[in-house]
Amino acid sequence: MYGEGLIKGLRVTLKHFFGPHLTQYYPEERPILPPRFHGFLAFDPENCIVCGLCQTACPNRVISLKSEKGGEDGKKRILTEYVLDFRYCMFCGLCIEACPKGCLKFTHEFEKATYHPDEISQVMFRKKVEE
Amino acid sequence: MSVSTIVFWIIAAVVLGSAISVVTAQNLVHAALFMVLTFFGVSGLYVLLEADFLAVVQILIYVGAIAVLIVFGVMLTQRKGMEETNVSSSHKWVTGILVTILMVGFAYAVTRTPWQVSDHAAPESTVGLIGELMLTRFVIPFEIVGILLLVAVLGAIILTKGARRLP
Amino acid sequence: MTQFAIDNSWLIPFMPALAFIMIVFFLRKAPQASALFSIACIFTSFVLALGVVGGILANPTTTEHSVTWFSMPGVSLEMGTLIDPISGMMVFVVTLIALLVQIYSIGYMENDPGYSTYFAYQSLFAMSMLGLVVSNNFLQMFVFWELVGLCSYLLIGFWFYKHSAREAAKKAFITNRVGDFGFLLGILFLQILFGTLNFTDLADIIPTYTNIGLLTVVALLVFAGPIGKSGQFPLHVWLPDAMEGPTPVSALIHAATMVVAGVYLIARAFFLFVAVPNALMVIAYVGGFTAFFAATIAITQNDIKRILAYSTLSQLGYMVMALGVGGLTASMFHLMTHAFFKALLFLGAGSVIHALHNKQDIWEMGGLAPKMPVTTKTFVIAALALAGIFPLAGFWSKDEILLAALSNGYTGLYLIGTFVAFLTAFYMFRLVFVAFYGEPNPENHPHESPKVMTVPLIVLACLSVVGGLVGMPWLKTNFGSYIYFGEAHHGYSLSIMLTSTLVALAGIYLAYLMYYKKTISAEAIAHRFQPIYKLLYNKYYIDEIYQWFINRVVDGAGRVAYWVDLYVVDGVVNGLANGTKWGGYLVRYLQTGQTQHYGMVLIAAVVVIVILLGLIDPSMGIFAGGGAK
Amino acid sequence: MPRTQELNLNMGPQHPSTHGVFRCVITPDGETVTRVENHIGYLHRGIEKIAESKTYPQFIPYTDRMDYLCSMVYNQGYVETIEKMLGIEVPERAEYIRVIMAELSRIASHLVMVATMAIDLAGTSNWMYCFREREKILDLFEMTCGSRMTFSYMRIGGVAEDLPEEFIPACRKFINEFPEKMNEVHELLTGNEIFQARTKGIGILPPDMAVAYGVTGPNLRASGVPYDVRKNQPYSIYDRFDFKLPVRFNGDCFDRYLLRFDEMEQSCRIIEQALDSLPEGEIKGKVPKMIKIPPGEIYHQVESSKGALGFFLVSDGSNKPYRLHVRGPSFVNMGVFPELAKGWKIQDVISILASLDPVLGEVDR
Amino acid sequence: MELLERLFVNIAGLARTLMAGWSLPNSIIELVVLILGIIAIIGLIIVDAIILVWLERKIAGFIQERPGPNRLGPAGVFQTIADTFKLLGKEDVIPRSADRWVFRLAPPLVFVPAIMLYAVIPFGKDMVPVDLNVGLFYCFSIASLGTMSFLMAGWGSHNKYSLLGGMRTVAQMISYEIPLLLSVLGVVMIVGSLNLSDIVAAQKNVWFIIIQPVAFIIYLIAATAELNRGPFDLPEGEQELVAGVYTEFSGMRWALFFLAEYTNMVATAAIAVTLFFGGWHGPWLPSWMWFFLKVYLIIFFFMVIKWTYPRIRVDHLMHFGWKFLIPLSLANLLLTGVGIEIYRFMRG
Amino acid sequence: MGINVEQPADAKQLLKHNIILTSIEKVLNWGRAHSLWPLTFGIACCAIEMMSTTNSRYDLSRFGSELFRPSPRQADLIIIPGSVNKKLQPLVERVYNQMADPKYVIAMGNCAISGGPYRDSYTVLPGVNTFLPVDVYIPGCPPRPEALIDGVLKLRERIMHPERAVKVSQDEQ
Amino acid sequence: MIITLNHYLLLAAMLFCIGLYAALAKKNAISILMGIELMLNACIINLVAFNRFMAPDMVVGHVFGIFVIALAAAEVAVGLALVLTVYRDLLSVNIDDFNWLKW
Repeated sequence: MYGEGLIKGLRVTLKHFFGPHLTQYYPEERPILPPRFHGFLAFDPENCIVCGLCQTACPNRVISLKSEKGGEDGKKRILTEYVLDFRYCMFCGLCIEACPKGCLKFTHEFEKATYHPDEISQVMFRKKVEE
Repeated sequence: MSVSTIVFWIIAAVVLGSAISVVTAQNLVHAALFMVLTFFGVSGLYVLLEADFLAVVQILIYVGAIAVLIVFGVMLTQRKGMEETNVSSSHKWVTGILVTILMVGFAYAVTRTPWQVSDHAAPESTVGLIGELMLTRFVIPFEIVGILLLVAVLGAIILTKGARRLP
Repeated sequence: MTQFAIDNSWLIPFMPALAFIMIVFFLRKAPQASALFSIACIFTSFVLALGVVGGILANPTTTEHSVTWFSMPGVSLEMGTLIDPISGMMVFVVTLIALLVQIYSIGYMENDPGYSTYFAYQSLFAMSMLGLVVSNNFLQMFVFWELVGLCSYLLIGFWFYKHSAREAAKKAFITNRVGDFGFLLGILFLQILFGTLNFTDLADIIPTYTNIGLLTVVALLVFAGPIGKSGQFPLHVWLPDAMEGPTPVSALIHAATMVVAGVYLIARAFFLFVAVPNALMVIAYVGGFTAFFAATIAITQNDIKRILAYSTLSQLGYMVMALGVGGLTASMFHLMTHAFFKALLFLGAGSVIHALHNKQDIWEMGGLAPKMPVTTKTFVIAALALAGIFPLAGFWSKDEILLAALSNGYTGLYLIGTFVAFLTAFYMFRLVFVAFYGEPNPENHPHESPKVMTVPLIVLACLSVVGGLVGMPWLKTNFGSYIYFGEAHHGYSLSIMLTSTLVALAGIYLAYLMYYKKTISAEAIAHRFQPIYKLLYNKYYIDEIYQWFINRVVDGAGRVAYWVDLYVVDGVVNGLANGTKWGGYLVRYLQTGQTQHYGMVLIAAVVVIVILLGLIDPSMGIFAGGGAK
Repeated sequence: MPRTQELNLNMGPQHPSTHGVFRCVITPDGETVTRVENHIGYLHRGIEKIAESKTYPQFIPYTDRMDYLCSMVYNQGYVETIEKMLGIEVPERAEYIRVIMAELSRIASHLVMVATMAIDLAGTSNWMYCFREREKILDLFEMTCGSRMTFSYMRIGGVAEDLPEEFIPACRKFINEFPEKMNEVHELLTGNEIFQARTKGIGILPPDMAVAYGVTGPNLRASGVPYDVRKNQPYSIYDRFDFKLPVRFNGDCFDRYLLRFDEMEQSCRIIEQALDSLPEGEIKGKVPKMIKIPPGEIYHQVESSKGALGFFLVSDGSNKPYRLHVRGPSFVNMGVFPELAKGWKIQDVISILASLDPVLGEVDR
Repeated sequence: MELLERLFVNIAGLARTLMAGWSLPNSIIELVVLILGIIAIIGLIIVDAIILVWLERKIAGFIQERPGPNRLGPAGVFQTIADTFKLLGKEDVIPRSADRWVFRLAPPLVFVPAIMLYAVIPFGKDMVPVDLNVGLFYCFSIASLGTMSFLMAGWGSHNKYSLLGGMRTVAQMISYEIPLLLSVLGVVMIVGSLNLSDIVAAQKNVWFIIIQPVAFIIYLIAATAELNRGPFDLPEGEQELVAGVYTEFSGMRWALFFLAEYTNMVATAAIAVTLFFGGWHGPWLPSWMWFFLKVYLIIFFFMVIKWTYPRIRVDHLMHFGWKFLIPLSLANLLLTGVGIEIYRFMRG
Repeated sequence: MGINVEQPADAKQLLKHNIILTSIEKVLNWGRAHSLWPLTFGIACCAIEMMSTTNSRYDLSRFGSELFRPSPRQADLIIIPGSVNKKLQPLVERVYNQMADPKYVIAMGNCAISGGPYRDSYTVLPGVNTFLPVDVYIPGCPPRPEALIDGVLKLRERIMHPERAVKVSQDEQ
Repeated sequence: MIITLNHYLLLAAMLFCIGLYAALAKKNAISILMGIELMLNACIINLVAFNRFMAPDMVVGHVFGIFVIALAAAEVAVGLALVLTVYRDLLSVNIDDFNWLKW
C-alpha cells in the first residue's frame, strides 16, 4: 500500500520520542575512556637515557630534546630539555613503541583547548638552571 | 468627515500614487510591486463598498496569483541589471495628451450625469447571493468563463512548452 | 422488490456505468478484478431487470420518471426513464445477453493484453444500451444512441493493431453517421413541430396532427437512424465488416442488442409511423428486401462469422418488415427470440474460433462435432431455432411475422418471407454440415472450450428452446397480450405454420444433400450459375458500387469544383487581390507594425467620435443622463 | 537562434551537501542538469610526496588520513604492500585481527554513507541513528588501539597491540544487535516512499559504463558486475571465510544504497567467523629493526569500503620509498559523476553524489 | 472554572465598562478594545514563537535520543531568548548588489500577513477578534500574500540560490493553495457559511474530522507544503540551495522569516482545529485551553513529520499536488455534495 | 534593524563612559555566548568528529549550538575542521567575510592549528591563524567530540569574559 | 463630506487612464500587461460602485466583477506565455521589436 513506509517511519520516530536518551552529559559527567586511549603524552624524565629513539621514530618532528654531557664519568648524556610540540602530533604512538625505557606514555587528558596556539606546545622537562 | 471618508481618501491616494508609480518606476520589478500595492488598495475600496467577498477574491487572485505571475514573468525575462527596464516609448507625449483628453471627457460625463441613487442598504452577507446568482441567472456566463480559463491554461501551456510536432 | 426495480430503473444503466468508471480509474491494473467487478455490476442490473419484468408481468402499465435536465424558454429538456412492457422486455434481454457474454468473455479474452479495457468497454456499452432502452425521450435516446455507436466503434477496433479492424471500425462509424444524421434531423423536426421530445407526450399529440406530408418526411428521417444502426439495405455494409471485433462483441453488439436498437426505436416511435401509412410501407419493403438480399448473400459466404452476420442482417430485415406491416408484437417477439439464438450462434462460433486458434473459414474446419460436443449441440439447437423448426423459439416468432404480413395484406412480402425462411434453413445447415460434420481438417486440434464459455452456451440453448413458448398463440396471456399496438389480438394460422416448417425442412434437406451426402455437387451448381454465384459471392458488389460512387461521382464533382475554384473563383479573387495589393502599396506606410500605434489611433478615434457626438447632437444623451433613464 | 542565457550553479566547496570540500559546477536548464563539472583539489595535501621523505613505518599514520572513514583498510593495504615486497610472514593471529578490524571499518564507513545519504535527502533523524551505531564500532576501535578515527594500528609484520580481553564479547554483542538496529533504518528510510521516489531509477550507472570509467567497489557491484578484490584476487586470509559477493543489477541510487546494507551483512558474517576461529599466538612477525626494501617496484590491491585500493611502491633500496602512488577508489569513482548526473534534476545530483560516497581526503590526497 | 472560562471576555468587558465610565464615545471604546486585543495577540504570537522554537529543538532532540537544549532555564526554555538577543546584536548585512528596498521590505512583508491571519480565528467561546463573514476566505487570501514576499526576498537578494529558492517557493505555494482551498470547501458546504464562528458552532456535536477525514488529510499535506515545512521544505533546501530564499538574510531580518514561519504554523494549526477538530469545544477545561491544546497537538504532529521524512523532489512535489491532491480534493468535494444531498433526502 | 555593536575590544573604552551600553553589551554577550550557531563547513577528518559531536551521544545542542546554518550570513561560528591548503584558503576567507558580525573562529585539530601532520607539505598552510582571527584552538588529531564541546565552552567563556583570554606565559606552567 | 458614486467613478476613470497610458506608451511588453491589469481593475471598481449605489439589493455587479477577475487571470496567463515565447526567440521584451506582422 502506498504510504505504508511513511506510517512505519512515523512509528519509529515516535518510539524514539518516548524512548530513553543516549547522551553523556559531558562537562558534568566524565567520559569513560578505555585504558589504551590516546590522549596527550606524559613523560617520565627519571628513566630517560637520552637515546633519541623517540625523536627519530616520530614522523613529524614533534619531539625535540636537548642534552649535555655530564654525570659521574662525564660521558653519560643528561637530559636538559624535552619539548613536545603537540601542534604537530599525530598521536600515532610510534614514539612510545620506540622508547626502550617506557618513559613516554599516553594520558587520558584530551581537553587542551586554548586561546593561543603556542600554549599547545608543551615543555615536558627543563633542567633547572642553577644560578 | 466620518471614518470611512478618511479611509476613502487614504486609499484613493494610495491607489493613484502607486498606479502612477507603476508607470514612472524605472525598475520593472518595482513597478510590478507597486502594482501589487494598487491591487491591495482596490481591494480596500471594495471593503468600503461593502463587497467583502469580492475584496477577498481580489486579494486571493490578483495579489496571490496574477501579480505573482507577472513578477515571475519579469524575473524570467530580465536577468541582468534591472535599471531602465520600464521605459516609455517615443510617443509617450502624444499618448499622454490623448489620455488626458480622455480623462477630461470622463470627468465631464461623470459629473454631468444625474445618477439615480438608491438608498437601500447593502446585504449583510454577499457570498450566498453571489453564489445563487452565478448558478441561476448567470449560469451560462459562468460556464463560459470556466471554459475560457481552461482554454487559457491549455493555451499558456502549449505556448510555453511549444507544440510537439506530430510524427 | 419489483416496485423498487421499476421505481429505480435508472439504476439499471447506472450499475454498468459504475463498473466503467471503477475500471477506468481504479481497477485498470487488475484485470481479474475488473472482470469480476464488471460482471457483478451487470448481474445487479440483471437482477433489477428481472424485478422490472416481474413488475410488468404483474401489472403491465407504463411508469415514467423524469427530471428536468435543462430548460430555457421554449425548450425544456428532460432526462428520465420510461418503463413499459417493450422496454421491460428489452432491459431483460440486454442485461441477460450482456451478462452471459461477459461471463463468456472471461474465457474468450484471457491472455489478451487489453483485458481490463475490454471489460471497461463492455460496461460502457451495457450502460449506453440500457440507457437507450429506458430513455423516455428522443434526445436522451439519441445521446445513448451515439454512445452505443461509439462503443461499437471502440470494440470493433479493439484489436486496433490489425489494419482490417481499424478500417472496419472506421467504416462502421462513418456509415452510421449517415443514418444518425437523418435521425438527428428528424429529432429536430419533431422538436420544432411539437415542442417536446417526450415519447408519451408525442404519442398524445401526433395522432391529432394533420400535415401528413410533413410528417412523412419526419418519419422517414427518423427511419434513417434504424437504417444505419440496424443495417438496412443501403447502409448495411458495415455490419459484416464489424465482425473484425472480438466474437463476444459480435454476439452482444452486432447480433443481439445494438443492431436491434433501430428496431426498438421504430417500435418506440411506432405512433409516429402508424400516423403515416406511406412511411410504414417504405419500412416494410426496405425490411423485406433486406431480409431477402442478405439471405442470398449468406448462402455463398465462407467465413463463419460473416455468414452469421448476413444472417443477422436478414433477420433484422425480418423484424423491420414485421414493423412495416404493422406487426409490432411479431417484431418484438422475433427480436427477443432472435437475440437468444443469434447470440448463441455467435458465441458458439466464438467457441469454435477459440478452439481453432482464430481460423474462421468454414472449409478449413470440419469434423468438430465429436471433439466439441457441447458447442456442437448448442450450435445445432440454435441453427434449428433460427431455421424455425417446431417447437423452438424461431418457429413461433417467424410465424407471427409471416402471419402479420399475410393478414395485413402484404402477400408479396409474405412470399418473400417464406422464401427467406427456406434460404435461412439452407445456409445455416450448410454451415453446420460443413463446419461440424464435414471432413476433419488434419491441421486442427480442436478441444472443448472451458466451463466459463460453455455454460453461457447452455443457458442460451435452453432459452432458444423454451424462449418461443411465451408467444404460443394458444396461451391465454402470451407475449402479445403485453406488447402490442392498438389492440392486442390473438390469431394463428396452421397453414402458415405448416408451410414455413416444410419450407425450412426442405432447406435443411437440400443442405444435407449438398454438403453432407454430397449427392448434389455444390461446385457444379456454383459453376452452372456462375454469374449469379459471383454476384452473390461478392455481395452484389455493393461495396464496389460505393467505392465507385465515391471515386467517380464524388471525386469527379470535386474535380469540377476544384477547376471552378481555381480559375473562376480564384480569378476573381486574385483580380480583387491584385487591385487591393496595389492599393495596399499606397497605404501600407500607415502600417507601422506597432500594436501600440494602432491602439492609439483606436483610442483617438473613440475620443473624437464621443466628442463629436456630444457636441453635434446633445440629444443623443451621451453626456446627459445615461443612467437617468 | 539565440536562446536564454545559461545559469551556472556552483555547489561547494562550502556547500552543505558536498562531502567535504568537493566543488561541482552545474549548468541547469530549468531544474534539469545539462552539464556538471568536477573541481577537486581543495583538500590536496601532497601525501604521496610526503611519503618520499618518511621512512616506511613513519608513513603508516598518513595512510589513516587519506580515507579517514575506513582507515584500517588503508593501514592494511600499505603494510601488506611492504610485507609482500619484503616477504615477511605475518602471524595468523595478526591476520585475523586485521580482517576483523578491516571489516569493522567497512561497516563504519558504510554507516557514514547511509547517514550522509539520509541527511542529504534531509532525513536528519536517520543520520543520528546511523551515527549512534557507528559510535559503537568506534568504541571497539578505541578499546583496541586508543583512537576513534586515525588508528595507525597496523605495523609492518603484524599489528601494534593485541586485542584487549573485553573486545571479543563486546564485538559479539555488537554483531548480534546490529541487524535489528539496521531494521530500524530500513523502516525509517528504506521503506519510505519519498526516499524511494528520490533514489529509485535515479542516476543509473550501466555496467559497461561503470567498467569503462574504472568504477570499483559497491558502486560497481550495484551495477551488476561481481567484482571484489577480496574474492577475485584474495589477499590476507579472505579466502578462508565464507561470504557472498552481494550484487544488484539496477545500478541506480537505491541499489547503491541497498548494496551497502548487503555488504554490512556480509562483513558481519566475516567478523563472526573470524572471531570464532581466532587463533592464539604472536601478533607481530619477525621484522628487521631498520626496514630497507631492495630496489624494485610492486603493486598491491585491497578492497576498501569504496572500492579497489592499490598501492604502487617504487623502492631504490633506501629506507624511504622512492615513489608511492595510491590508486584511490573514490578518486576514480568520482570520474563518472559528471556523466552520471547529467540529465537529472538538481536535487537528484545530491542523491547521486551521496550514493557514490566519495571521501574527499582520499580524492584529493 | 467559570472564571477561567470567561477570563479574557471579562477583561474586555471590564475595560469597556471602565472606559464607559470615562464617558468615551462607543466607537472609540470598541477601537481601544480592538487594539488591546491586537496587542494581546502579538504578545501571544511572540510567546508562541519562542515556545515553538524551543519545542522544535526539544522534539527533534527527543526523536534523536538526545535531550536538546537544556542549559538555560528549566529544560532550556530560555534558549530561544538567548538566540533572540544574539540575533538582535548581529550585524545587518545587505549585499551590495541586492535591491535595497525589496530586500528590506521582504521580511516584514512575510511577517505581517502571518499576524493578520489571527484576526479572525476564534480562540475560545466569544473570543473572536473580528467576526468576519468571509473569515475562512480571508485567511486564505491573506496567506497567499506571503508568496509575493518570498518572491521579493528571493529576487531582492540577487543571489542564484535565493532566486531559485524563491521561484520554488512560489511554484509550491501557488500549486498547493488550490488543494488547500478545495479541501476546506467540503466543510464550508456542510456548514453553509464562511464564518469561522459558525463553523465552530456547527461542530458542537460532531467534529468534522469524522465527516471529512479525506479533506483533513489533504488539508494537512497542503498546509505543510504551504508552510514550507517537513518533507516539503524545498525552498530552504539546504542540501541543494544552501538556505534558499534566506541565504542572504542575517540577524533580525532572518529572525523575522523564522518568526513568520512559526506564526504561520500556529495559524495553520489553528485553522485546522477550527475546521476539523471542533475549535474550542471540549469538556471540563475552559474553551481557550482546549483550543490551544489542540493547536499544540497538531503542531507536534507537524514537527514529528518534519523530523521523520526526507525531502521530496521538486517535480514529484508538483506531480503530487496537481495530479493527486487536486483530483482527490475535487472528488472529496463531489462526494460531500452527494452526501449532503443524500442527507437532505433522508431528512425529507 | 539590528543594533550594531562594535567588537569587544573597542567596546572596552566605551565601557567606562556608558553604563547602559555596558549592561546591553552584557545581555547581548550572554545571548551570543549561549547561542553559537556554527556554519556547516566540513573539510577533513575533524569534520566527521564535528558531525559526531552533534549526534545523540555527545549532543552539542545542549549548549544551544546544534543549529548548523548552511548560509554564512546566519552563522556565528566557523569551525575549521581540517587542513586548509593554498587552493582552499581564499574560499575560507571569503566565507568568513560573508559572515555577519560578531563572528568567531574555532581551529579544530592540529591541521587547522599549524598544518599538523602536513608540516612538510608543499600546499598546506601552517595554520588558519595566518589569515583568520582564531578564537579557540582545539589540539588533537582529530580531537574527541568532548574536546570540541570543551572548545565551545571555552569560546563561551571568552565571549562572556574577554579579559580571561589574556595570554598565560609559558613560565607559569 | 460624503463619498458619493462620483468619487468612485472618477477614481476608476483615473486608474483607467493611467492603465491606458501604460498600455499605449510603455516599451516593455510586461509593462503593457500591467497597464491592462490596471484598466481591468478600474472596470471592476465601476461595476461594484454602480452596484453599491444604484442597486444594492442585487449583487449583479459583484458577479460581473468576479467574471472580470477570471478574465484577467486568463489574459495574464496567455499574455505572459506569449511574451515568454517571443522572448525565447528574440531575447527581447521590447514591444518595438515585435513587428513581424508588418507586411
